[in-house]
Amino acid sequence: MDLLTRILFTILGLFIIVNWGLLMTAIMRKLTARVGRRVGIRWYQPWINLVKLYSNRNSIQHGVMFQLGPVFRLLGGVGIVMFMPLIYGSELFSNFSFAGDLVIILYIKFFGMLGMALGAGEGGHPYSAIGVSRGLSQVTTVELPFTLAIIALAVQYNTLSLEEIVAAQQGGIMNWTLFTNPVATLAALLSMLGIFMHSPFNLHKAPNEIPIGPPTEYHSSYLGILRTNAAILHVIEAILFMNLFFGGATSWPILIVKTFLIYFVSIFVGVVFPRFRIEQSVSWFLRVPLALGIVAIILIL
Amino acid sequence: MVEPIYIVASGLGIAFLLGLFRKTGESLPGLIMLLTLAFMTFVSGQWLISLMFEGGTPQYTYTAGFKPPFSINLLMGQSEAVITTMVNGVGLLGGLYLLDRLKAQGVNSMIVFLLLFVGLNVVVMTRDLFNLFVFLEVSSVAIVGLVLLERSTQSLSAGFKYLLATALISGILLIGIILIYQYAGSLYIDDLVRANLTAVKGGMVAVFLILIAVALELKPFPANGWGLDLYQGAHPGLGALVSGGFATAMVFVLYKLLPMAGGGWQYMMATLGAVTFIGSNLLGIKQGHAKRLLGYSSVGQIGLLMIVVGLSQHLGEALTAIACGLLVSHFLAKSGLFWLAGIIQKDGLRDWAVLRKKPFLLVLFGTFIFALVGFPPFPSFFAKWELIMQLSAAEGFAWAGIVLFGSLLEGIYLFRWLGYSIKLDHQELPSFRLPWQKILPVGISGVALYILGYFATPIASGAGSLSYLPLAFIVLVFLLDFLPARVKNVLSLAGMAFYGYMIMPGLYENDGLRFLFSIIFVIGGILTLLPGFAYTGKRRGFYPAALLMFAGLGQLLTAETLLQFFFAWELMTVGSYILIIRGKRSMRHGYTYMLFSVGGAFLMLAGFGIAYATSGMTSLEALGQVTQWAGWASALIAIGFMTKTATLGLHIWLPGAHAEAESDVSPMVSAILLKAGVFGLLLLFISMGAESAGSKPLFYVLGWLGAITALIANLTAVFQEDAKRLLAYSSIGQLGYILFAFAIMTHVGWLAGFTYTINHFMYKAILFLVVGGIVMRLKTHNMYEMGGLIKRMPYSFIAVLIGIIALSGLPPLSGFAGKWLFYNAGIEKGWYLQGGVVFFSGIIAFLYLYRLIHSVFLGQLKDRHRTVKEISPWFLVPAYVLILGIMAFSANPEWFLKPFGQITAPYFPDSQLTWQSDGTAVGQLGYWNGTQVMAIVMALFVAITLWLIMLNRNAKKVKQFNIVYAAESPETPETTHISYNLYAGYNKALGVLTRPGITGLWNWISEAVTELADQVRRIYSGNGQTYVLHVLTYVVIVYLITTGGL
Amino acid sequence: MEQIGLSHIAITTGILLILTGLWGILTQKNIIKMIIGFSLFDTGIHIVMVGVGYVEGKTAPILDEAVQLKEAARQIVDPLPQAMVLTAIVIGIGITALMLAYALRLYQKNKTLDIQKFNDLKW
Amino acid sequence: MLKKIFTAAVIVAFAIILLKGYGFSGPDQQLNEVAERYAEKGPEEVGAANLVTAVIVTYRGLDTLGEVTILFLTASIIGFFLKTRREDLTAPPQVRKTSEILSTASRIISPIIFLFGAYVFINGHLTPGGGFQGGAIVASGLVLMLLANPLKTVNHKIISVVESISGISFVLLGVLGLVLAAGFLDNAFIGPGRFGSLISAGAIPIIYIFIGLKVGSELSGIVSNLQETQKEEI
Repeated sequence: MDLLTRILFTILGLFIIVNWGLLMTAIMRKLTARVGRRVGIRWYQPWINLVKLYSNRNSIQHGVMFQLGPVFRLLGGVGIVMFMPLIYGSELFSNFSFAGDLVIILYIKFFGMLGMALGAGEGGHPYSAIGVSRGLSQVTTVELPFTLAIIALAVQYNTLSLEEIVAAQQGGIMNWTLFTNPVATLAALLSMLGIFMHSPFNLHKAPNEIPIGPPTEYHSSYLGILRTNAAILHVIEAILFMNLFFGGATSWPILIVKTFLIYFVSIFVGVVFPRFRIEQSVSWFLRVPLALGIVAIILIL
Repeated sequence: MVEPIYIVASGLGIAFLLGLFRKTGESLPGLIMLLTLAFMTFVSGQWLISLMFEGGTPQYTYTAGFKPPFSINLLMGQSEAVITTMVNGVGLLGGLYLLDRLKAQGVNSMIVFLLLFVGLNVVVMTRDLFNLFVFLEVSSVAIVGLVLLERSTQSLSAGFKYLLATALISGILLIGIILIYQYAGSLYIDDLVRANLTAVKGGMVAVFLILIAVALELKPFPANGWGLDLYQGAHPGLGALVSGGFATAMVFVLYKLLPMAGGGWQYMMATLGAVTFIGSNLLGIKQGHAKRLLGYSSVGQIGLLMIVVGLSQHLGEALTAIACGLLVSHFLAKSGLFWLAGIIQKDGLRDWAVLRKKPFLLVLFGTFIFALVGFPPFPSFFAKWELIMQLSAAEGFAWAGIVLFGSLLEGIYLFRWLGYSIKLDHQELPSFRLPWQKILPVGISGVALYILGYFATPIASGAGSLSYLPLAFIVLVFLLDFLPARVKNVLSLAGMAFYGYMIMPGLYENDGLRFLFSIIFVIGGILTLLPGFAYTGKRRGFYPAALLMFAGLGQLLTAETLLQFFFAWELMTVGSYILIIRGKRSMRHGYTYMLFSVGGAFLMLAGFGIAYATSGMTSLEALGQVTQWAGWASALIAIGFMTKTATLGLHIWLPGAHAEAESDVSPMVSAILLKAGVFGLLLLFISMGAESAGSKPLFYVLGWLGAITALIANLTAVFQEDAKRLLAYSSIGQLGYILFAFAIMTHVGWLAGFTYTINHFMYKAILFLVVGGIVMRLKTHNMYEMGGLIKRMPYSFIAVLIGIIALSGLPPLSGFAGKWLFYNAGIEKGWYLQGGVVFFSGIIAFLYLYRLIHSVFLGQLKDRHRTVKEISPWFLVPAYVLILGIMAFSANPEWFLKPFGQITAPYFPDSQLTWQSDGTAVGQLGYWNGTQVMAIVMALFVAITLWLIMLNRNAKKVKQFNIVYAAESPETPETTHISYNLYAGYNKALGVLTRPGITGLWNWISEAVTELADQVRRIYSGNGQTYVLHVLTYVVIVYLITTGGL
Repeated sequence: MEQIGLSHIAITTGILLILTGLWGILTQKNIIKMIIGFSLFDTGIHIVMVGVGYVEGKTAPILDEAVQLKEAARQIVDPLPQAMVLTAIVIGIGITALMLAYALRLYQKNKTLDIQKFNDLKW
Repeated sequence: MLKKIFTAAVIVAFAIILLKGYGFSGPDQQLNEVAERYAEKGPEEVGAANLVTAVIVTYRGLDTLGEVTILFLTASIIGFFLKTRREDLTAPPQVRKTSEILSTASRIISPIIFLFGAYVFINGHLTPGGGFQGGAIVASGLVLMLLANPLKTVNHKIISVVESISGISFVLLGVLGLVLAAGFLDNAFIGPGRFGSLISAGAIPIIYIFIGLKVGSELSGIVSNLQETQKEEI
C-alpha cells in the first residue's frame, strides 16, 4: 500500500473519530444533565461550538510557546491515532501502527499533555499553572496501575504489539482480556477513570474554583484545537482500552458500540461520586487500583 | 664513604663544642648546628644511596673493635639508612624552622636540639639493648627539654606529664633489660632473637616488659594522654620533631625488637596498633584544636605502622616497601602540618581558613591531607594498596577491614579540616608573616611527597606502566596558574584534545565499551570546558582540578590493572572534590562527597583485595577470576561504585555537591563524572557474568535498588525549589534507571542502559549548562525567583525544552529509545514489579521537568529580570552541540543502538535486538522504528502548525499582564507566577516518601560517632598522675590478655 | 628454694622499693612527693640490677691482690650489671634533676605543687 | 578511695608480673658467657684492673658517652630553662645565715673533697670508683660550699668551658680510637702500660679524667643553677 493511500485512510479514520467523539461528548453531557434534572445541551452543540471557535477572528497570543501548546496537544491526540490499529484485520485502518508498538502509544500520549502544560504556562495565568500541577500530579499515579496492567498483558500475550494483542482475543467473548485476565482489566479500568479525567478526578479544571484550569487563556481557534483534540482523545483512549481488554473491533459499528460503553463507565462513575481533592485522588489511585495492578503482576510471576 | 659512627661523633662533639659558645651570641652556633645536622643527613643519605641503589653492603661499627655481644655495635643497613636519613632530614628542616626560637632561647637549646638527633640516630642504629635504652633516654630528655621552647603553663605541664610517663616507661624498659640479661646473658639483639626467650618462663615476662615499653613509647591509645598533651602544649616545631623524628625512630625500634618474641606476640602488637589506629582516629573526630588533632592523627598513623610491623610475617617481601611508604608519607605530611600550624599560629581548626590568603600554603595543606589519607600520587597510596593486597592474600580480611575503617575515620576529620580551610565562612582573615626559613621546610616536605610518590609507584603490585604524563601536564597548568583563565582554558582544551587523540583511536580499535565512555569523558570534557570562557579573572585552582578529574577519568579507561584503575579512580576523586568544593556554599557538600568517596573507595579496595587474593592476578581480569568469597568481593566493589553513582542510601552527598558547584562544574560532575561509577559497575558486571550462581541475588538486589533509587530521587526532585538541586536529584534518579537497566543483565537491558547512559550525558549536560548559565545571570538558584524568561532567553528555552522532552522519554526524541528498550528488557527478564516502579518514576519525572521549565521560562517575568540578557554563548554552544547529538540519536537510533549492540554482543549473545531492513528494531515483544516515528511526528507537527498559523494569522501579541483575571488586572509577577510549592497536593499525598530518612540515618550515625568520641576522650583527664596510672594499667591489662592470666 | 641467698634479699628489697615508689607516684598529689616516688622506683630497679649480677659467694670484679688473674672468671661477680647500674644511676640523676627543675617552674607559675591542678590540657 | 583500691590492684598485679619475671630460680653459680669473657680476656685486651671500668669505658664505651650526654643534656636544659628570668630579679635575696661551724668546716673540707674526687677518677681503672663517682664527689664539694655560703655565685663560664673541653676531648679520644686503633672508643692507641699501675689500661685514665671533670662540672652546673633559681624566689 502506498503512502498516499495510507495517509488518506488515516485522515478518514481521524475524521470518523473526531465526529464520533463530538457526538459521544454531547450524548454524555446530555446524560449527565438528565441525571442532575437539567435539560442539557442539544446533541449538535459541540459542532456549533467548534465552528464558532474556529471562525473567531478576534484572537490574541502570549508568545511562541503559547501558540505551540495547542499544536503539541493535538499532536499528542492525533499521534495516538497514528499508531493505533483501529479496526482489527483491516490493513486500511491500521494507520501507521507498523512504526511502533504499545509503548509508543503510552508515551506519545504525554506529548500532548506536556504541550498543553507548556502552552498554558506561557499564558501566564495562575489558574493554568494550578490546573497543570494538579493534572500532572494525578496523571502520575493514574499511570502506575495502568502500566502494571499493561505489563501483565504483555506477559500474558508475550507481545507489546497491539495488533497481536487484539488478535489473541479473537474467537469469542471468552477470549477477551476482560475474562482471561480480570484483575488486570479491573486495575486498568479503574485507572481509566483517571485517564479520562472526568469527575470525580477532574480537579485540574475544577469549574467552580479555577474555571477550566490549564486552558484558561485559550480562546478562539486555539480552544477549537483543544476541543477537537478532546473529542479525539475520548474516542482513541476508549479504543485503546477496547483493543487491550475488550477484544478490539472488527468493524466500525462494533468500535462505536464498544467505545461508547467504555466511555460510559467513566461518565457513570463521575455522576455518582463527588470530586476528589488532589491528594485524595493521588492516594486513591495508589491504593485500590495499584493493589489490583500488583495482584495482576503477582498472578503472572 | 663516611663511617656511620661519625654521625654520632660529629653530633656529640659539636654539641659539646657549642658549650663554648654560650656567651658569644647565637648566630654562629645556630649555623654550626645546622651544618652539623646537614652533615649528619649527608652521611646517612650517602649510606641510603649506597645501600639502596648501588648495592653496598651493610656496615657494622663495633665499639673499641670488639665483636658483640662483648661490645656495643651499630648497624647501618638499608632500613637504618632510610630511617636515619628521615630522622636527620627532619632534624635539618626542623632546625631551620625552629632557628629563630632556638636563637631566642640561647645556645643551650641548640645543644639540646642537636643531642635529640644524636640520640635518635643511635637508637636507630644500635644493636645493643641497653645502649638503646641509654640513647632513648637521651632523646626523651631532649624532647622534654625542647618543650620549654614554649614558656606557657600549658607547655610546662605538658612537658612534666611527658616526663612522668616516660620515666615510668623507661623504668619498665630497664627492668625488662635486666631480666633479659639474667636469662640470655647477652644484650646483643641478634643473640636475643636467636635465644627464643619466650620459651623460658621468666624470659617471656622480660620480653613482654621490653616490648610493652617500646609500644608505650609509641603512645598507644588509650595510654597516651601524656603524648597528646605534649603535642598540644608544645611548640608545633617540636610536634613535628616528635611525630616525624621520634615516632619514626621508635617504630623502627619496634620492628627491630619484635623478632625477639614469637608469632603470637606479633599479633598482640598488631592488635595494640589496631586499637590505637581506630581509637585515636575516632577521638580525632571530636577534636577542635589543631595541634592536638595532629597529635591524634600522629598516634593513629603510628598505630597503623604498629599493625604493619606486627603483621610483618604476612607481608613478605613487601613489608619494607609498605612500611617505608606509610612511614615516609606520614613523616613528611605530619611534619609539614605541624610546621604549618606554627606558621599560621591558629589553634582552632576553623581558624585555618586564613590559609586561603596564601594559596600555595593551601595547596601544601591539601597535599599533606591527601597524603595522610592515602591518595595518589603519594607514597602512602601505593603502600596502603599493597598493604591491603598482601593482607588479603594472607586472608587477613579483618585486618584489612581495620586498616580501611581507621583510615576512613581519619579521613572524616582531615577532610573536614581541609574543607574549613578552603571554604569556611570567616569574617576576618588576619594576614600572617611568612619567614622564608619557615616556609622552606614545609615546601620541601610537600614537594618531596610528590617526588617520592613517583618513585614509590613500583611498591604496589600491578603498577605496571602507570602513566604520569597527564599528571605532568597538570603540574604544568598548575605552575601557570597565574595566567588569566582564558589562556588556561585554551591550554586545557588543547590538553584534553591531545589526550583524546592519544587514547581514543586505540580504544576505538579495540574496545567499544571503553570507546563509548571515552566519548563521554573526553568529548564531554571538552564541551564542558568551553563554558570556562565565560569566566573572567584567573579562576585559581580550577584548571588543575578539572584536568585532574578528566585525567583520572581517562586513565580509568586505559587502566589495565586493578591498581591503575584504583589510581585513576582516586585521581578523579581528588579532582572532582576540589572542583565541587569551589562552589560558594560547598564546604559541607564537598566534605560529604569526599567522605562517601573515601568510604566507597575503601570498600572497593577491600573488594580488589579479595579479587587479588583469590585470583593471584593484578590485572583487571582478576575481577572475573574470584574463586572464593566472590559474592563478598562483588558486593563490596559494587557498593564502592555505587557511592559514585549515588544509589539510594549513598546518595546524600550528591544534591548539595552538584547544586552548589559552579555553573560549569555542575555539568562536569553530573553529566560526566557520574558515568565513572557506571563504567566501574559495568566492568564488575562483565567480570561477574550473568549466569554465575553467586551473582544472581546481587543483580536482583541491585535491580530493586536502582528502581527504588529512581522512584525516591525523582519524587524528591519534584519538591525542590532550587533548580540545580532539582537537576541533581534528577541525576540520582537517572542513575537509578541505569543501574536497573544494567542489572537486568540481558542484551536488551544493556542496550537500554547504554542508551540511558549516553542520553543522560547529553540532556543532563544541556540542562545543567543552561541552568548554570541562567544562575550566572540571575545570581539565584531558586526557581520561584525566576519566571517568564522565555522572553529574555529564547535559545536557552529551546535547549531546555529539547532537553526535557528527551529526558522524559517522549517520542520522537532519543529518550524514548530508552523507555522502549526498558519495557522490552524488563518484561523479558520478568522484573515486572521493579519495572513498574521504574516506569512510575519515569512519569513522576514529568512533574519536575514541567516545574523546571515552567517556573524558569514560562509564567510571568519578574520586574528585575526585564533587562536580563540571554545566557553566555559559551554555555549555549556546547548545549547546542549536544542537542545535535540528541537529534541524531532520535532521527536514526540505529546509528547508536547498533554499536551498543556490538559492544554488548560478546557478553550477551542471546536474544539480541534484530533490525529490519527499514530500520525497525524488533525485540522479543515489540517493535519500533525511530526514524519513521520521527518522520510521522515531524510531519504532523508541521501540518498542525501550518494549520494553526493559518487560523491565527491575525493573533495579536498582548502585554504581560493581559490575562483573564476575574476583571482585575494583576500587577506584580510575584503574586501571579505560580511556582513556589507547585505540587502542594502531591506533597501532601506522597511527600512522606521523600522525608530525608536516609539523611537522617547518616546524621544519626555521624552524631553517634561524634558523641562516642566525646565520651571516650574524657579518659584524658589532664591529670598527669592519671596518665601514669593509665600507662601502668595498660601494661597490666596487655599482660593479662597476652598470657591469659597472672 | 634451698636457702635465702643474698641476691634474693636484694631483689626482694628492690622489688619492694619499686612498688613503694609506684605507690608514691600514683597516689601522692604533691609533685615533690611524686618525684621522691620516682627516686625510690629508680633505686629499686638499680638494686634489682645489682642483685641480678650477683653470683653467690664471689667478689668484686677488680683484679687486685684478692683475685687471681687466671682464676678471675671463677672468683668475681658479673661486671656488666655493675657497669649498667652506674649508667642507670646517672640517667636517673639527670631525670630527677629535670623533674625538680620542672617542679620549680611549675610552682613559680601556679604557686601550687598539686598535680591535679595542672590539667588545662585535656581531651 | 575507689581509685586507690584500683591503683593498689594494678600495683599488685605489676608486682606479680615482676616476680614471675625474676622467677627466683636461685642465683647463678657461674658467670655467663659474656661476663666470663670479660673476666678472662679483659685484663689483656683492655688492661684495666677494674673490670667494671673496662666495661664502662671500653667495651660499652658508647653507653658511657650516652650517659655523659644525658648529664650534659640535663645541665643544658636546666641552664636555659632556669636562667632566663634572671633579669626579673629585683629585690636582693634574704637568706638565713649559715652556722659558723658549717662555713668554717667547708673552707677546710672542700679542697680535700675536691682532691679526693680527683683521686677517685684518676684511679678509676684500678680501684672502685671512676669518672662518675669522682665527678659526683667534686660536685658534692661544691654543694658544701654553696650550703655554707648561699649567696656565692659560681663562675658558670669556667664550668661550661671545662664541661665542653672535656666533652670534646672524650669524643676526640673516641675518634682517635677509631683512627689509630680497632674502633671507636678503643683505648689501645696508647700503650697498655704495666697492668695494675697508674699508667696502664691505655687511654682509660685519660678518658676517665675527662669524664670526671665533665661530670663534676655538669653536676655543679645543675646544682648551682637550681640554687640560683631558688634565690630569685626568696
